Amino acid sequence: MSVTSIVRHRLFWPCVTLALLCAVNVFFNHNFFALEVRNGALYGSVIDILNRAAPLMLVAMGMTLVIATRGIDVSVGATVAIAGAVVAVMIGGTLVIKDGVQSYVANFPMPLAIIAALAVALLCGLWNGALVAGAGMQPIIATLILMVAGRGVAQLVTEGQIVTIYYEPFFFIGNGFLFGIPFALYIVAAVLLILLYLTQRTALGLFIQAVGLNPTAARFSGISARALVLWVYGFCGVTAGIAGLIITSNVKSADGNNAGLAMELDAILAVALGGTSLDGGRFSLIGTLIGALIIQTLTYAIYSLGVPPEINLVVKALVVFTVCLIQSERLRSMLFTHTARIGEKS
Amino acid sequence: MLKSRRNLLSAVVIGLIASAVAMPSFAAEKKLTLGFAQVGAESEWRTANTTSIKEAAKAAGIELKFSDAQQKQENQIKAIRSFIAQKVDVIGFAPVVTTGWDTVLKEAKAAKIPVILTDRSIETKDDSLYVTMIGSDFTEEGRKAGQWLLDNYKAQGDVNIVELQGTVGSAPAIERQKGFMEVIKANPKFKVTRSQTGDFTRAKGKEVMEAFLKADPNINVLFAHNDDMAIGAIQAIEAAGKKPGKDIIIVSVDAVKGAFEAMMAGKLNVTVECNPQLGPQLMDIVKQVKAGKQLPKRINTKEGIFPMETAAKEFPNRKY
Amino acid sequence: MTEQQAILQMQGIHKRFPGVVALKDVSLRLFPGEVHALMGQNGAGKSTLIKVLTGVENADSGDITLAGKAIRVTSVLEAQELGISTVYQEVNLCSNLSVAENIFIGRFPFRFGRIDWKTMNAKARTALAALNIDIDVSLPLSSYPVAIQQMVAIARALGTEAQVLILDEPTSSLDEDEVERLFDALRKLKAKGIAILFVTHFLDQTYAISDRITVLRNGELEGEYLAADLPRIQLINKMVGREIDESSFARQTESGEAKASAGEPFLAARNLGRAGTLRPLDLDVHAGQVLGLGGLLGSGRTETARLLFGIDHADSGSAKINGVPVSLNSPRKAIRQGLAFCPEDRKTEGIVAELSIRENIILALQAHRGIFRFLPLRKQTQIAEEYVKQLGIKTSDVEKPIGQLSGGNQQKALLARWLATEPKMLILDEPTRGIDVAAKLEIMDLVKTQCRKGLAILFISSEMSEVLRVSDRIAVLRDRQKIGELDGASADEQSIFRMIAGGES
Amino acid sequence: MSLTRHLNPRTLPLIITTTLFVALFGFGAISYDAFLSPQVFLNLLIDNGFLLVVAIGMTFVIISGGIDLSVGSIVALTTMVSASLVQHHHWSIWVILPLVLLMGCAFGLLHGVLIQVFRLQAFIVTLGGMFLARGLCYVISIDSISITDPTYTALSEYRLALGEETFISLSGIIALVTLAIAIFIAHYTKFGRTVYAIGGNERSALLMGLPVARTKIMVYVLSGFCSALGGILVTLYMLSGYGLHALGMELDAIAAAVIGGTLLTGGVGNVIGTLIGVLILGVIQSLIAFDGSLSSWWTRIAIGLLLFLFCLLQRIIERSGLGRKAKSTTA
Repeated sequence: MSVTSIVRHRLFWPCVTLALLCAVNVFFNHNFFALEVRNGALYGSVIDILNRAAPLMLVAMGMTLVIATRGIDVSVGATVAIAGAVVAVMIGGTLVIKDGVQSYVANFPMPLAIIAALAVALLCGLWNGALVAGAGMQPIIATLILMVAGRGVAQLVTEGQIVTIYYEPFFFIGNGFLFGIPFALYIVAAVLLILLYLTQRTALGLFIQAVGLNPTAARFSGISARALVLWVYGFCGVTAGIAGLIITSNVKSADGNNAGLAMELDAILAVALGGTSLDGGRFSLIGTLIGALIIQTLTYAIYSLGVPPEINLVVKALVVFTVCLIQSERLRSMLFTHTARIGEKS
Repeated sequence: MLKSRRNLLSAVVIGLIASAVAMPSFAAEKKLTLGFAQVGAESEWRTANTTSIKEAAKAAGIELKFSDAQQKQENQIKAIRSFIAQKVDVIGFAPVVTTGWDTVLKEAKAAKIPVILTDRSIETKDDSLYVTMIGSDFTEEGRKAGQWLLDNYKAQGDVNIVELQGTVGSAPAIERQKGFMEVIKANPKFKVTRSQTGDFTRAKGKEVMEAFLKADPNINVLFAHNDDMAIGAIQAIEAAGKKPGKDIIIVSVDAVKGAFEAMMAGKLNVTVECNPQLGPQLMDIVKQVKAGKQLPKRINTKEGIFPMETAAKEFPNRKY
Repeated sequence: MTEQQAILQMQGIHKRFPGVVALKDVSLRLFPGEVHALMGQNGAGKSTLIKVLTGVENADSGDITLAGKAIRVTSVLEAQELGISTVYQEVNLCSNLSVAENIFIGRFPFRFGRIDWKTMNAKARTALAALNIDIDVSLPLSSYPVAIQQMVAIARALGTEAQVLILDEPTSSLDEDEVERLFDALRKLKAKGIAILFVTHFLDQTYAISDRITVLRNGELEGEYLAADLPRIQLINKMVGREIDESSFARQTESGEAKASAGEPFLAARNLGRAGTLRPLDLDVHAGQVLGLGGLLGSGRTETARLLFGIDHADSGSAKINGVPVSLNSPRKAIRQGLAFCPEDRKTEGIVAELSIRENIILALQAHRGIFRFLPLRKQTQIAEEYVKQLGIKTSDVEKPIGQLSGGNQQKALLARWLATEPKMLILDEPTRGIDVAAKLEIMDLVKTQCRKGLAILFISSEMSEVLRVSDRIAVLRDRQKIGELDGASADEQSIFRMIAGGES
Repeated sequence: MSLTRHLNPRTLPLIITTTLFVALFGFGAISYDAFLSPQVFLNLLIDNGFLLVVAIGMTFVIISGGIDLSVGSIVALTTMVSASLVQHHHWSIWVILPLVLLMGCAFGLLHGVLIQVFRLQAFIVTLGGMFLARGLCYVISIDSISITDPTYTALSEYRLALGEETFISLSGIIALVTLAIAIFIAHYTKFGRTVYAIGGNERSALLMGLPVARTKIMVYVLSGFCSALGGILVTLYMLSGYGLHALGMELDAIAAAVIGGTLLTGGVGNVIGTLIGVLILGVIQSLIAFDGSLSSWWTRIAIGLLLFLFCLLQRIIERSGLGRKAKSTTA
């Protein structure tokens, strides 16, 4: 591969951004890349970032597909909360103390609870899809409805409480390690592989792009655009549901009000940072993952650098602007022609 | 086909209106009406607070007009304005922030509706805008937490404290920090080395604590602005292979059930109570106000502090 | 003849795009009060030349002089201020604005510091009246068919104080009547001394209105001629760069044999109609035959196609395919029945511009197979390349975005998309719009070839000569209803127009 | 027989929306005592004046085919800067007002330039602006700042009596004046029509010789200005500056515009529709406040459901209405 073709690659600039952020982290914390094994699990900053980014990566992957169909889903945060609430309430909020011994009891079998939570998340997604594809509402307003009401539903399920889960096996999803690597990352990998398979080894990718770029032409070619859009939203709901499970498992409790708060913005940001246009069409799942990692690495840097909390957002804003400018082809071509001109003169 | 569609539509509209007409009006006999504008349902503490008020109103035979502001001041102002329009007897509200209430409260005053504050006070030059304020004192909670630490932390050398703040800009975050700092200043050995917001949530508390632990191996004390963040942080500390409550002393505020469970497991050292059970007291005051009694400007609720040792005994008494 | 001063002169224009030389040393001159036709095949450089002239693109080198003064046009606005206004092939207006606004935006009449809508609407009505159009100018442009929109665009261009008027294939969506109205208007402008540059693929129109012809080929100037001195066949040869026989324009009469095979129709529609769109009509399309739909714009041709393909739902009548009743209520169902449809508006309903040629070609086939019976990449490339070769699509690489192809090649790729599904019936709505003469011939030949292979074909075109050329039978429409059917072999333009003008229903 | 046939398809959605608003208000009037009073209606304006102003700016942005997520944060920053300057630095209100308006414009200019000149996505740029403005609030102060300045207080408490027990506040009046100006800009100026043209078809607008780049940047400046003006109204409304003011207002503003018939794809919509959109959001809140029996989560669900019912009805009526219209015009 020649240098120019690497530079031209759509993932080049997102990767550069991520590398820069890591460099910043290393500069302030020399142990940034240090990994050690503790309790049979890898331990270190990088693992933290990957682990913490897992829910965002999942949601952002679902969001990528939605955006590719020219849509947007601002309800993912609410779906995260609903899925978390359902699984928490079903698995169990009771701590039984018998003869001074604490024991944990699940109200419903865990697999059932997980399936139920994912089913509810799927329903949330399909609801959005039905409003967009069926009723023809504008995606942002259609999903805004669930964004507003969804958190209410989550709180209704938990009755406004933070439901704590006392059931050891469930904690594995968000806290467990398999072969030294957080289990959540296996989930991300599995979803990614499934998606890569679906978008590259089946016609799904082609159809999504066709629908996103030219819905009429897609319909006239015999693609059932409506069904496709419906299921893409449904899928986005499921990824948000899985993210909800991970978050819930990770903190061992479900918080209807706060779980997944503002996650929709981060997810959309991740998609955009990964090089996917918000106007639909061509998309990159890997890019989205890199985008999610950029966001999480930045957050981590803010925490560990001792940035005062009141300027968190300013730092984040400056990074967003910088990243966008780095990725702006227009700016690069302007700089390039400028330097070229200087070169000509000298 | 079109026609039938239009008919369907008009049927829906008529149905909506008809159901509205059919709804019974609750304006029967003259009951005392309290319009209460709640902050939201942002935490366990808050929901316990709401439940307490609702139950107390029912028990006291007061009709409650409840409004949820979803953590937005403008929503609370709107709600108060609608209470004025509805001509309720008393308005109560838990201010989202301390500032910016004068205008709407003057409207309430003009409409001769007394106002009671709960939970926190407001900044105003005109004290006559509200009758009284009942509730907790966040600064005091911070002081209590700090005092406990000074009294009970017996190690040698510098004490490195990390702080998990509440939502940036929120009153409990600002005031708990203020109170805590006030007290800690007394001993130069106690230093807050890192401070970051955990947005009052478990997830953020855990995430921030993880980063702290990686960046700084010498953390002696964690001060969390609420129990939820403390519980999240405990998980992070455990994951890092340290013992919460022993290697790192944990001080937090609120005293919710989860904190008691953590204390019983020996993972949390102390929690300062912030009592949400204001309902019965509020209803009493509403009745007194309506009866025209003079009341002090500030009525504090009784709040305790619960160290680890008392947890098991206290746990069964906790309602929230 | 050069005593007169040229109002506009372009000299030695070079323009390079990455990898392609679009214009090489091209010159052009325009005289006041003449209609000058710019001819050439697709890709000859006509569009680029016009873009350079109107400030959309900047030339790499070359000079432009207007009224004796050297000018440098860097933006459309500048061009307009200099008095060069343009009507583009695709309607480049804003369909969400009202008709009047589209004519006057950028130069609104103001009164008391605000836009004077009343005056504007009145002026717009006058401007359109000059083109013999009488419509409600306060409605959004999107309320009107493409033809009207094109006339609005022309009205807009005429309105500016233009010295030079450029018309880039303005007639491709107009019917004969409207073309005549346009020409009337052009003649008036000519008389006023305005120089008109007219780009078109229609030979008849070129000769009907032009005084002078400039021919481009492969980005180079082929020559400038007086229209009167250049016979048609020579013009074509100069454009194409090779000899084309006059006879290829003659109708291929294949009467008899095709019709003899006609027994049971492939598709039989009875009483098919939709309230407000199309009055119920009967239609039979036979395998191995081309059924042409004749009629003016707005006569219901596209509406018929949309009903058959299930895009709009019929509310009366029924359809049978091979004698079996079918309900065609979605494109998917229609495709499953072996139907295929190339829509009129290639850009917004046909191609997916950003996707590659390969992806565009296999799109319908893949949609037919469903998500999971995925064609492997190798198979896709094979299919695409096969059709690229078979249909003569000019491209170096099937992975190029289809939007980069010329109109004719896009149309062929669309045909390929449908042929790949091995359809039994092909509905072609204006397949020759906006493409050059040679490509038109190729498309029509392809239609005939496919027909011989046994496909049933429904052919729609605004150009009667094309309909006549390919059709075995012609159904004539007027005012959204079918008024009769003619035999393709015996019909001629006269007989069709007589039928349309006839008035009996 | 059918009224809609004679209507301009552009005004039809507006009429539908208005009718549905009246139905909602009627629903409240029947269900709750004291709902049907002029003051309840005026309260909609008093309590949502700032939202109206912000949503007007948003409407222009959306019509041009863009989006501006920063509006809520700019509102908060405006309150913060105003409060800080007047309380801590004792500046005169007459200096502060133009200053914060200028600041809003500067934010808009920044967004516009990044979007137009560097071809960045509006969503992301304004998301960055949202973080920046909100972050700057905390840099000024994390605590809220109460305003005790007599001029601010007087303006805040000014009430124009419109009858017995019926009044409107200054911010309500300013909002209505802004609305009038916005209608003028949208329909009677070249800038306004260019915004519509760009939203309809940016390429065409360019080919028609319209100043596309300038107008697009100006649209964001206008939105920044409206946000700052909205911020001033919020300052007057709450008499304080606070970093957490107007949290999520961008979504309310977008919702108001969209409910009012503005299409997010650009080119379609109008400012009066936005007024109705704001009133609908307001009346939904009023209905819930008057009901006063919903718990926190039911409040949210109820808002969602009302929004859903409203949008659904709107879509159904539009489809049947516009469907008929389309049939009669496609040739």
